[in-house]
Amino acid sequence: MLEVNNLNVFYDKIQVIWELAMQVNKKEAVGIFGPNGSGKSTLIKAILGLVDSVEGEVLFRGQDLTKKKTYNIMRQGISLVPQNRELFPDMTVKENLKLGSAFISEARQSTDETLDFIYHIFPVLKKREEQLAGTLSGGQQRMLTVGRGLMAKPQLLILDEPSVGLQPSLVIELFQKLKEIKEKDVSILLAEQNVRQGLKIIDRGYVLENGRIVLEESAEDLLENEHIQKSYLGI
Amino acid sequence: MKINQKKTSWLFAILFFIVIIVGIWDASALIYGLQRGSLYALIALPLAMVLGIMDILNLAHGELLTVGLYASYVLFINFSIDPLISTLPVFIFLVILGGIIYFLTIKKVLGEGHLPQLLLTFGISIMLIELIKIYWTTRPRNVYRAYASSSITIGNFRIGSYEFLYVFLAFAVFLLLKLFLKKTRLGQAVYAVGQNPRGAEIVGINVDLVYLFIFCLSSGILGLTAGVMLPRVSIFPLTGNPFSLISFALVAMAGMGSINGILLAGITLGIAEAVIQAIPGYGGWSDLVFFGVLIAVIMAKNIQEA
Amino acid sequence: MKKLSVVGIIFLLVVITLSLSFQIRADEDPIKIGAVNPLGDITGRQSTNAMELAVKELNEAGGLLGRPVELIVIDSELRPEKGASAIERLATSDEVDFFVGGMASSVHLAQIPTLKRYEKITVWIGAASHAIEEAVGPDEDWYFHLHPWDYQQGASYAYGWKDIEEKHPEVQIDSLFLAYEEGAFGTDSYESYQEYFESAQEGEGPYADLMEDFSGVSFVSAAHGGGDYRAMLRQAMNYDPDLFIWAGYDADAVPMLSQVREIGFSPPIYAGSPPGWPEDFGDSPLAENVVFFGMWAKSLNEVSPVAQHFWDEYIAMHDDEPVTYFAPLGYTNIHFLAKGVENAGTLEKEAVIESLREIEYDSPVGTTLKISPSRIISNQGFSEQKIIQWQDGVQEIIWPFDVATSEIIYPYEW
Amino acid sequence: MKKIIFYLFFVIMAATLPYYAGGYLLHVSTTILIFMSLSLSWDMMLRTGQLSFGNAGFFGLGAYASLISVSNLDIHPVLSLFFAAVFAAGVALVVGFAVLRLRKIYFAITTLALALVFEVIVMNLSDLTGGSSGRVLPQAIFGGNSVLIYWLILFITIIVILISELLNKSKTHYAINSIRNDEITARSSGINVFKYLVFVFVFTSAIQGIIGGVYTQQYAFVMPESTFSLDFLLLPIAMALVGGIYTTMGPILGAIFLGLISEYLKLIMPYGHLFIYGLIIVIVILFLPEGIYKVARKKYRNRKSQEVKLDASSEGK
Repeated sequence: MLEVNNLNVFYDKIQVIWELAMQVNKKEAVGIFGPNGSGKSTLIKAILGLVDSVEGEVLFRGQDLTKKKTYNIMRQGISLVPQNRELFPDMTVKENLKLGSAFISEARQSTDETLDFIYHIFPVLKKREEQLAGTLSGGQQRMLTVGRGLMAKPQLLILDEPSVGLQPSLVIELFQKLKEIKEKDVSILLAEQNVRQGLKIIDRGYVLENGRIVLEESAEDLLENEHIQKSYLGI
Repeated sequence: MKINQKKTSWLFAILFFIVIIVGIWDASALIYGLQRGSLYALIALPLAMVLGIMDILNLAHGELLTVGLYASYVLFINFSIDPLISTLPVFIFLVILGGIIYFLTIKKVLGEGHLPQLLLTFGISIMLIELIKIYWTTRPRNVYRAYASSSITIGNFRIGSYEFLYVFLAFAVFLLLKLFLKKTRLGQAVYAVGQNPRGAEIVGINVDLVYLFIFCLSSGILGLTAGVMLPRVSIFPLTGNPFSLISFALVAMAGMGSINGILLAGITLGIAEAVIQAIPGYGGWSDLVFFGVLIAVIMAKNIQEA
Repeated sequence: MKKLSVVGIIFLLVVITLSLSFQIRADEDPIKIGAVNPLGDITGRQSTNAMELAVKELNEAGGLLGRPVELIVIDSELRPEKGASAIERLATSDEVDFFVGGMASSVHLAQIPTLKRYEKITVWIGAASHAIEEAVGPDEDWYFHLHPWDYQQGASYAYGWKDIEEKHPEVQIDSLFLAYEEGAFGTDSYESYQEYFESAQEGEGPYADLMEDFSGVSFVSAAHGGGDYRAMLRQAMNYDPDLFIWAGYDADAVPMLSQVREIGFSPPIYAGSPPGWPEDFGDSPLAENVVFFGMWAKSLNEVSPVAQHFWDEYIAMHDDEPVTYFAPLGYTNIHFLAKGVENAGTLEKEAVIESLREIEYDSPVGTTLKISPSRIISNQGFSEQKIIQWQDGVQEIIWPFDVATSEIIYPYEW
Repeated sequence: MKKIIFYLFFVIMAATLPYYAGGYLLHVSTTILIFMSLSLSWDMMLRTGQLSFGNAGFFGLGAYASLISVSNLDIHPVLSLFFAAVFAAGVALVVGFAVLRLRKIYFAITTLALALVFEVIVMNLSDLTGGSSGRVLPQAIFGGNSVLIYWLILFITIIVILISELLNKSKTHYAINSIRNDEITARSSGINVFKYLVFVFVFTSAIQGIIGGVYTQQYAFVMPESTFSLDFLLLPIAMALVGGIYTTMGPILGAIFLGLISEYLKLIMPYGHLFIYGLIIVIVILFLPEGIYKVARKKYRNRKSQEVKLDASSEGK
């Protein structure tokens, strides 16, 4: 469904991603692991058209995304759960959620159903429906971000470090929810530092280091991989 | 952009207090203040939108109003179109002009911080003023309409009625704008962009388009206002210039991006000004009161722990 | 280090080219008159046009002392330091023989120190503030000022009203209300009226017997972002004066009249003293019977051949009607100066000053220009204003009677 | 060492200007220096991250303080400049304690409103200030001698330039930069933010006061409408931005560039030259958004590094 070929990304003439190729198949959950600064966020930004100097090919359902503007990419069936939340602090939880589908024509018709579904997964959001988003706790804001991403009824949900800044118990809760979501046949692209949790929900994973993919294996194989065990799982 | 601003409530309290006192002392000052203040608010609103949503500091704001006034004047002189009717074509004209200015200049300084915007729009304002001077000279022009000096008499009390149009238009524009922001999808997009442009892009909003729309709409509102003002004012190249300052004052007083606050701040300052002007011998201090109130409100609202 | 030297060389080049380019080629032939006017403003623009007309006439008549006359005009931009720069330039680069110009008092004040340094013969048509006179001082015989000072204007109206009262017994002026804009222009007027009032109470000065009661209220001029006069007008209406005067700008004229009707104020005489009138003011019904103080009106053409000549020639040359009295004043400025040089027969300073003091120049503003001392300076030109009334869309002179084109319509009604 | 010689060369060039430039260029230079100092003083405040619109106000206060001290107290005009500085600084200190707690646009608008309040007060204290018709001095400073006036203003400007350099080089500059970049971090790393802000606000206001005093002494008059003119606010800002902010060279180059261009334009087109002036400002912002100085510096450095590369490659052969 998503296919990245030959991707090179530059920041001010400095290359940060080199000859990268990867793909996400339908109904598949793919993880991208790597240390801080390895290029995970940049890769996601490149896919979504949030950086300017991109060379190569990003195909989503056969369409090249590199020439498209971000908002337009979002309307193709991709949703992003950004690392720093990017909520609308002076709007209520419900307004935030509704904005998730308001500008995606396929999702707009079924706003109410999707909303019910999200309230079902995250009951806390239902409880705080009328509260301003800016007043939620960090964990609740993260749930809201995921919820907003789902409102678009995406075929591909991209999550950028969803565990950052959450306390461990909330991280576990969040990944359980993601598992539920995955069962709804949504493809997932997950960039994570928390490999242990990430491996629980993905089918296949890439390891990104210094802007290059150094490893591609299925989740089970990754768990067995020596390099992964040493560098990421601390075994 | 905040619609649900709660902090304005004490501004309400001040206003209410002033209204009671002044109403007892001199009712006409109250009405003049209301009329004048509504006009201030009407002119400040577009500035607040551009600043609150696009984070653009537009020093050429007053000059766009001036252009609107001249456009309306030209329609009256050449085609005998009544200024009140010309509000519509002038609205459209200014929407287009706003779009042109946006594409040629503003678009390039989005997100560059206030300083380059300040200087850029200062340059634009010089250019507009000089263009008008070259074509129409500095000589003032007026459009005479008998209805502009109409009045109503209630008992012994005679009060000008034309400027109630300012009050009406101010409230109408404010209400429509709020409805638009709350009820329409584009309005929600505007609202979202005002709070978080990045987040807006992520939910599939075309942020560039929203910016263009806001800049055009703001210019358009100035055009609308221009048509209503024209029968009451003189126009000359610097007509609109002082309104930039007044608008900035109101925006700062209301708190960035607060729509309710603008209307309240405008009316509060309008009444404060009218009251001083009505005290024999102290009219010269009305500016002091205007800026005094402004400074006091800003200080009270924004004092930081330092 | 290299970077700095590059900057240095560029700077040096700029300085050298500029100092060269700012030095005008030594062409001593013409008599040069240097003018500083605000070219962006209608007053400055039209007075410059009129000056050009006068210079053209001089040259067509064979020039001055057998030499052609050249007018060099520099924009003051209505900024004091720019006005002073312009004088410096005219003095050093253009090496003009005379300075002329006009308008804003603030700009002219800034020019005085420079003018004093060069002490060239200077004939000025604008800047009515008495502060100018104080800045110039009593000893500068090269300084000629043609526009009446602010205090002279006020006195002049008093004589006018007294004459009118005498001629038209129905006109009775006892109380006077002044509405003045809060800037320098209006406040100065108020202060001088206040002084007249104080002396009138002691039975002295021009306003004795005319001003038994006086009041004044300020307003913010539309030129400065104001334009709501109703609070002021209501105070005027309560005061109920025989003569209502507003001292503001042309931008105030129509909005104020419109608000006068709105609140229902109708003084027997509604007078103003703006420096000009808005475009097409005469066509507006609001203009009817409004009185104003000024130096010149188109109707002077009926009584003064010079005025008619100026009018025709101005239109012929510039394809535009003169609308501000600074146009005929600019014309007067050049011709007055030229006549002085011609009579002196030389450019020698003392001789020209002497001859300028002797001239009686029949000017297009309808009055004969003759130099006389004012409070401080010795070379003051006009001291009299005219009382003019809008009648059927035309500015008719109603006083002084020798150039009057019509009788006063009294009382003002709408 | 080379650098000092170079600067010395400039100072000598500037100081000897009266000997090789005519009266006109001298006057234009004097005006440029006045605006240069204002521009630098505004930029110094900006370096703390605070956008001040109070320039014209303190300029005006200094102008009035200087004129009143000369005509009422009969002190020497040059001495009156100190009076102007102290007065402006004193007012800045008092109002600074209140307004410096504001940030961003609130600070900007409030300082602007203060400047207008000063003007209204001055207009209404007519016994002392001459009200709206202003006051005049019997003669300009140094009897109107333009060369001495130029040297005085040059001297002041050089001091202002030195202060600006000092501010960019001394330890204070780290504190000020950190306040601008991230106030919260600055505060948590133990910097007394408020103290620094008051300090910079007061001395930049003092500079504006002195310049106001010099201007008044040069032209021998004050008048609220022109003394408090917003030109003394907007033009210095334009100069700093066109030249490049946060530097000393920026405002210097900006003042020279805009000052000369506006005179030059006026000479080649008497009508409508201000339109071109506005256009130039717009073009500079759109195409050289960092200002002339920074762009020039970058270009120069690029060229230099290319030269180095060329050298290296030729060596390789």
